[in-house]
Amino acid sequence: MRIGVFICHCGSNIAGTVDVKKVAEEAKRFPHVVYSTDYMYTCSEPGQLEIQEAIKKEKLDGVVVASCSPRMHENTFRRTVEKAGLNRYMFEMANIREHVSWVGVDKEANTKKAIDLVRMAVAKVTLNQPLFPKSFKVNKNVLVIGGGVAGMQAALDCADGGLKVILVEKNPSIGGKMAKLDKTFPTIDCSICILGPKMVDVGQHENIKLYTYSEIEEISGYVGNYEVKIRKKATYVDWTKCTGCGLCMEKCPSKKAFDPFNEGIAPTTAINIPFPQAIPKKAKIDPNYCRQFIKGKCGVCAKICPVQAIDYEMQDEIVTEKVGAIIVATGYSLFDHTKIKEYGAGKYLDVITSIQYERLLNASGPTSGHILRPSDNKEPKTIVFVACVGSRDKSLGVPYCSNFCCMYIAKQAILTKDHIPDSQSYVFYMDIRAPGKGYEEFVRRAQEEYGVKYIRGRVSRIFKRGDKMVVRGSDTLLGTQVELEADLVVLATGAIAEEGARELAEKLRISYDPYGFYIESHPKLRPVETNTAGVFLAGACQGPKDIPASVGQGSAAASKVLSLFSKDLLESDPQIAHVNEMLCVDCKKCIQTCPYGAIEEKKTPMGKIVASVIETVCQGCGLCTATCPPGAIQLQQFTDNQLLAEVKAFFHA
Amino acid sequence: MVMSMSWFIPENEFDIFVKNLSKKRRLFVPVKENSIVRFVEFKDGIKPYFEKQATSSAKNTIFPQTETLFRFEYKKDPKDLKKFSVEISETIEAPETVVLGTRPCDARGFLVFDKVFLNPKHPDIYYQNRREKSLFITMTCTDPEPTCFCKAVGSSPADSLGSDILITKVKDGFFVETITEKGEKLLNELNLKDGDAYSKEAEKVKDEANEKLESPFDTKGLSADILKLFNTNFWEKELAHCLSCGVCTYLCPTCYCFNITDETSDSEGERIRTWDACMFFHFTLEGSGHNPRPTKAERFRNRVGHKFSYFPDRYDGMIACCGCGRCIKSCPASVDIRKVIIDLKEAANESA
Amino acid sequence: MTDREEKISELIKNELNNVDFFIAYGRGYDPIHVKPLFVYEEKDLDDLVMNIFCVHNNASYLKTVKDKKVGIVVKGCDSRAVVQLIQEGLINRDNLRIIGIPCTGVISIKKLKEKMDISRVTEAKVESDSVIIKTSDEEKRFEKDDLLADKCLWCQYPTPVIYDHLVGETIEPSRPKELEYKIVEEMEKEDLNVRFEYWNKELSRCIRCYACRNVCPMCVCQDQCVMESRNPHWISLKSNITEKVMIQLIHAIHLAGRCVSCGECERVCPMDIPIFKIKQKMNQIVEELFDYKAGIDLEATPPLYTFQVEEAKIKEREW
Amino acid sequence: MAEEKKEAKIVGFLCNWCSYGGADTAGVSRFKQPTDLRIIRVPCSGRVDPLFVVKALESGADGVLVSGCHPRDCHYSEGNFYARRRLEVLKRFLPFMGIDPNRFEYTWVSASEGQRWQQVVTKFTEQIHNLGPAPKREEKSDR
Repeated sequence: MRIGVFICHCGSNIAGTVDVKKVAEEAKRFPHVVYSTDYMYTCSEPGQLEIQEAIKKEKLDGVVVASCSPRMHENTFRRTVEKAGLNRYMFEMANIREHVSWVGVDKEANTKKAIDLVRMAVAKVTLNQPLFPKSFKVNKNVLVIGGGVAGMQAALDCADGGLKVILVEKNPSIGGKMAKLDKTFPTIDCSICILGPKMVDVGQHENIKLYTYSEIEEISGYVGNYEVKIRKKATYVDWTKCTGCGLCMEKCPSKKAFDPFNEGIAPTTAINIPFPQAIPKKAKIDPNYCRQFIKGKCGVCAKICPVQAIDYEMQDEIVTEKVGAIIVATGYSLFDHTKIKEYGAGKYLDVITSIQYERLLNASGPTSGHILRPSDNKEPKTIVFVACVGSRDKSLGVPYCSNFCCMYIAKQAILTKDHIPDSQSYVFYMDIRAPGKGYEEFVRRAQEEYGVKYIRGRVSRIFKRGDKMVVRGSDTLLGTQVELEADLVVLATGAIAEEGARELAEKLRISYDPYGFYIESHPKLRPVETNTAGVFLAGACQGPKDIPASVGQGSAAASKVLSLFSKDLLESDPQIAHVNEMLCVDCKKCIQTCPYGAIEEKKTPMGKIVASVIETVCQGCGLCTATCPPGAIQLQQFTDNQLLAEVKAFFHA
Repeated sequence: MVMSMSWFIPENEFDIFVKNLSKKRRLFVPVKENSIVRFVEFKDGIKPYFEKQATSSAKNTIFPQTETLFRFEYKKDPKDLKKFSVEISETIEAPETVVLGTRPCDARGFLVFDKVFLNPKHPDIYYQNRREKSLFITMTCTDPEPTCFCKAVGSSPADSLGSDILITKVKDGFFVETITEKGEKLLNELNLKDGDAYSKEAEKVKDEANEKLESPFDTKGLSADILKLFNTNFWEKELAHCLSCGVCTYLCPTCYCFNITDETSDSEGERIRTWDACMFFHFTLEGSGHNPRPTKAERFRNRVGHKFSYFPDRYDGMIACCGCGRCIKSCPASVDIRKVIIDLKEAANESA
Repeated sequence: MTDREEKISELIKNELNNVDFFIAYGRGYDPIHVKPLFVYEEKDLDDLVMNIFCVHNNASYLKTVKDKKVGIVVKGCDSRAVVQLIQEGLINRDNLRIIGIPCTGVISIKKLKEKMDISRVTEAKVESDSVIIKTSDEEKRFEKDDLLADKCLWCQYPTPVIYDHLVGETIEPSRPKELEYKIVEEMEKEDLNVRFEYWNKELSRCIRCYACRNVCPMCVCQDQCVMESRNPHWISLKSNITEKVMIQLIHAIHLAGRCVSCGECERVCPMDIPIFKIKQKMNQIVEELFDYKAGIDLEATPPLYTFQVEEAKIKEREW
Repeated sequence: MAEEKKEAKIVGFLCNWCSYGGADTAGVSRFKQPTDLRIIRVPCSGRVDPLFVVKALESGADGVLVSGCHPRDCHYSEGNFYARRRLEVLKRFLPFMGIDPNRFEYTWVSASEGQRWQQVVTKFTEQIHNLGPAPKREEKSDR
């Protein structure tokens, strides 16, 4: 072979602690190396040109660049060599920056290490094979999981772009958290008024197929060709008949059902339509409260329904859909404040969460928009907001900031003053985080125009005294203890991962962080991609975010899908397992262990049964290669021989 | 060949004899390790074991299981990295060697090797060098085992062919006779007692040993019989229990097949020669992936055919088997080559 | 022929129509050497024997005759290999006819060889707990237990775990299970460097004949084994100590969780290298970590081809 | 290090997604480490056939380190679960052959755990230095 070696100075990043000239000089002695040089910034345009020129001039058929991490620039250089006519896989990198110059102190030892790493990379590239991606047809349907604002935005953008969208929402209606909000910050827009039309658009869009009250059962396949099994949970109401007239709700005798939409601050009926703007506007029965289910008799709704939509025998149904890409927009959940003993562990009626407060503020909420405290339905005059309940608290396992609480507290304090002009709001906070457009001004307004009193400090205890709630905390600015008597306490509970997020991640084969939020491909540069091709993220499932950020990510994910689907054929990564049929003994171990079910048995023309890799399903993990006893199945680019060559090259020195 | 001269070593002086042998040369002796006996280089503290035939043959003494044929190194022209030369250094290792305690069958095995490796047209210099510097001191088999069949292949328990010195155990010690000039030269160095007085007794011992053994089969017409059965299913059925391992070939004193491979590391490497066995799939595996001997039936057919047909047909009727019976005794599946030959002749007869 | 041999013979005769051939035991070149007997037709049964010298694991042949209908005579220990092969999908149960032989132990020829010259045995017989070996010039009597293969001394499966016909009565296990890893534990009393040198010494005798591998019922790669392969090129063909060690490590690692402790690898070693110890150590580890023994349960999965999200016995390495 | 110490031969097999990234993170954060280790990048710890560890040790490695994603965080969802079993078995097996089990470690380092990677490298390197060079197998002269 004719291998070229390029040692990068990375300015002084590498050259400062590695003798790059010496490395380049040593590399000249390695077998197959016909060209070796060093360069100030190999990744720069002139640097890349130098590689390309050398490929042409020296007729190189393999290239090694010793510079930064391949996780940083492998793709950059692969494109570089490809442009010069070399197969992009005839390239290897030696990481002499992150793994050498930045971590080693002794220049001599660093240089020795760099030489070894280059020798190993040269030994490996000698065994590289040109690989060629295969192309396959793409199913241009997209699955959006989650019908909150992020998922809706993604669905609409995809649908408007001409894609067929399957939107799956686990609740009976789309809308998500935003549908529950009264107003949005910092413009004090009516939340449902701006969301409602979007919901209608989703419900009516000819390209969107809606599965609400449904969950993902199983996902198989790969980018361009996923098969999704969806569990349609039994609603006990035939939605093809239900008109959403609401008659059943009026007559339902079981009126103490838990109302998730109103966060439990008021009950609803066992058969119900979750809220007036629900899409689809269909009724469903909660069998936990329905007398027909509990006592075996009632049947009022069935009798009264004008279209005979009630079906007490209904069962869950599994439907299968085929899609080419998946947008995950499963949102978030809220921290359960009842875990905090100091705040009453949920036993005080007048200590509520901020989302419950949203429902109290809302005109279509249970109090018709009058702020009445739950214990005695009186209008509270002193309201205390406690920030960071289940945020930025290591002891509770939530060390991160929930992003949007500071803002909604300001909003709720402002709205409180609007609703009850003679009220006084207090906010206990740690820091004010208001980095968005118009946000800081908004918080200022709350303080300056609406007289909200901000106290910097944590609340140590909340307890009842008479009909008041006593909030005891510290004021760290004044350095004193504070005790306030409040009529109502609103806890700004933080955002946590949605329940079931981890299980869904397993089905999607995407990764999640220790808190259950999904991990994007790159925190800066690939924020909506995941490491599973064809799966994208939108909204708070990736981490707490506010509405504009969620909407932005929904659109971003949609644009990723649209660009993915702009081609009719997709290319598969050729760095996958390959079976040497002569060596395969049909022991089935690879089939058994492959995490993707990417290996099947096939019969060769000679009649031999051998393993065979489904190229588009294989993700290139190499588990099969480590499993295969005769070494018949080899992961391309990471074959046994290549890794052995690296080992050998190191020990030769 | 020289006129036979004879010496005598009293029983209690044999240890000194062994030690003296090792003084100027590399000496191999059979040594018992666990339940097996094999030839290893003699060092102080090693106790030779002569009582029974060694488990493995002595072929490793001049035909090591692995030998480096040469080393090579790619040298680049520092001015033009595309120009390089290959530097080769020969590695013939041939120290003066004595092998003590071979049996007539072991010594005779080397005659088969000689045919191949000392072919005058293109001798194998590695083998040739070692062979010339080696000397075999064989012991008469006074107690041949039931698995021995050297007589059937034209030898006998006291056969001196292939040996340089023959030692025969007599009542009070060892009767030593030179077979070759090399042997005589060595013995002259060692100051041994004259052995004439024991020659009669030794002859008697040899005769008795010869009589102890029968010949289980006749090799007449065997070569033709093998060819006759070449394309029949005789082999598959007869050798169904063969495990296709290399025990028989690697213990065999006459199996000389080898493989040559290169092992490189960085710019350096060596070309090595290693034992190979016709019982292995890889033995005749072709580069294309095709294998003319895909199953053990064809491979075993080759083993028998080579020993009793192709080799004798090519080399003046010399059978490439010395009848030592090691392949029978150590076979994990109790394959018995005598029975194979008897069955083969019967099958050939039937098919006639 | 003994009664038992008659019975086996009869069963095979009846089954011959259902299979391509039967693998039983036959007379070898002397009374203590038995050979695996391939029965194609009735007359092949003339050589049939079933005695204490039937050491071979006939299941060793199954991997090479995957596409055939085969009958097989197995002892308890051998039957575990059959189970393991079926469990891994390497052979098809439907293609198999199994005659199970309850067994109280087989003789280790190596142990016998340590006690006497076995080159000219003329007769061998068992009388209750004794084994009598006659040669042309002597007759020796041994305690049977002194001659039994190691695996027999801790045998927990005297009766085959899978069979179509059982010849003889079921035998309850009576040997102490505690002995199972005795050979391993004895080794572990030594220091690391003593063990290191021990294996250097023992394995230096290896002649790379691959008998241990070829006889291993679970070594299904056979001709394609990485021990000989150049692609992938794990080891060279050299007969140096590192390659010899690698060979045994390859065998042990590929067998982890699959080895059925038949001990054939050590039995067939022409250089008498105690390699069964290596396998038993691996088996001990697998049993400790995964509560698993190969070749017992048709429905199980070898532990190294599966996993538990939370491993009960593997501590997360947290440093 | 004040005193001049001979480097040990240590090879590490790191999964691309977590540990290799963790080592990158350590680099980006300039977490100083001993220089003995040479890293071989593999896609997943599940790719690491225990034979690589054995081969490295037999080739003259004084220490071998395998590092992958934390269990349950595997990029390929299951690879490290298999690796965990195989490598644990190997670790328990090596001493039987006379190989010091402390010459081989396997661990889990995520892409964000730069500091942890620094600790792992430092501790393992120290451990290997304390063990000294690995014993060499002596060729017996009786081929």
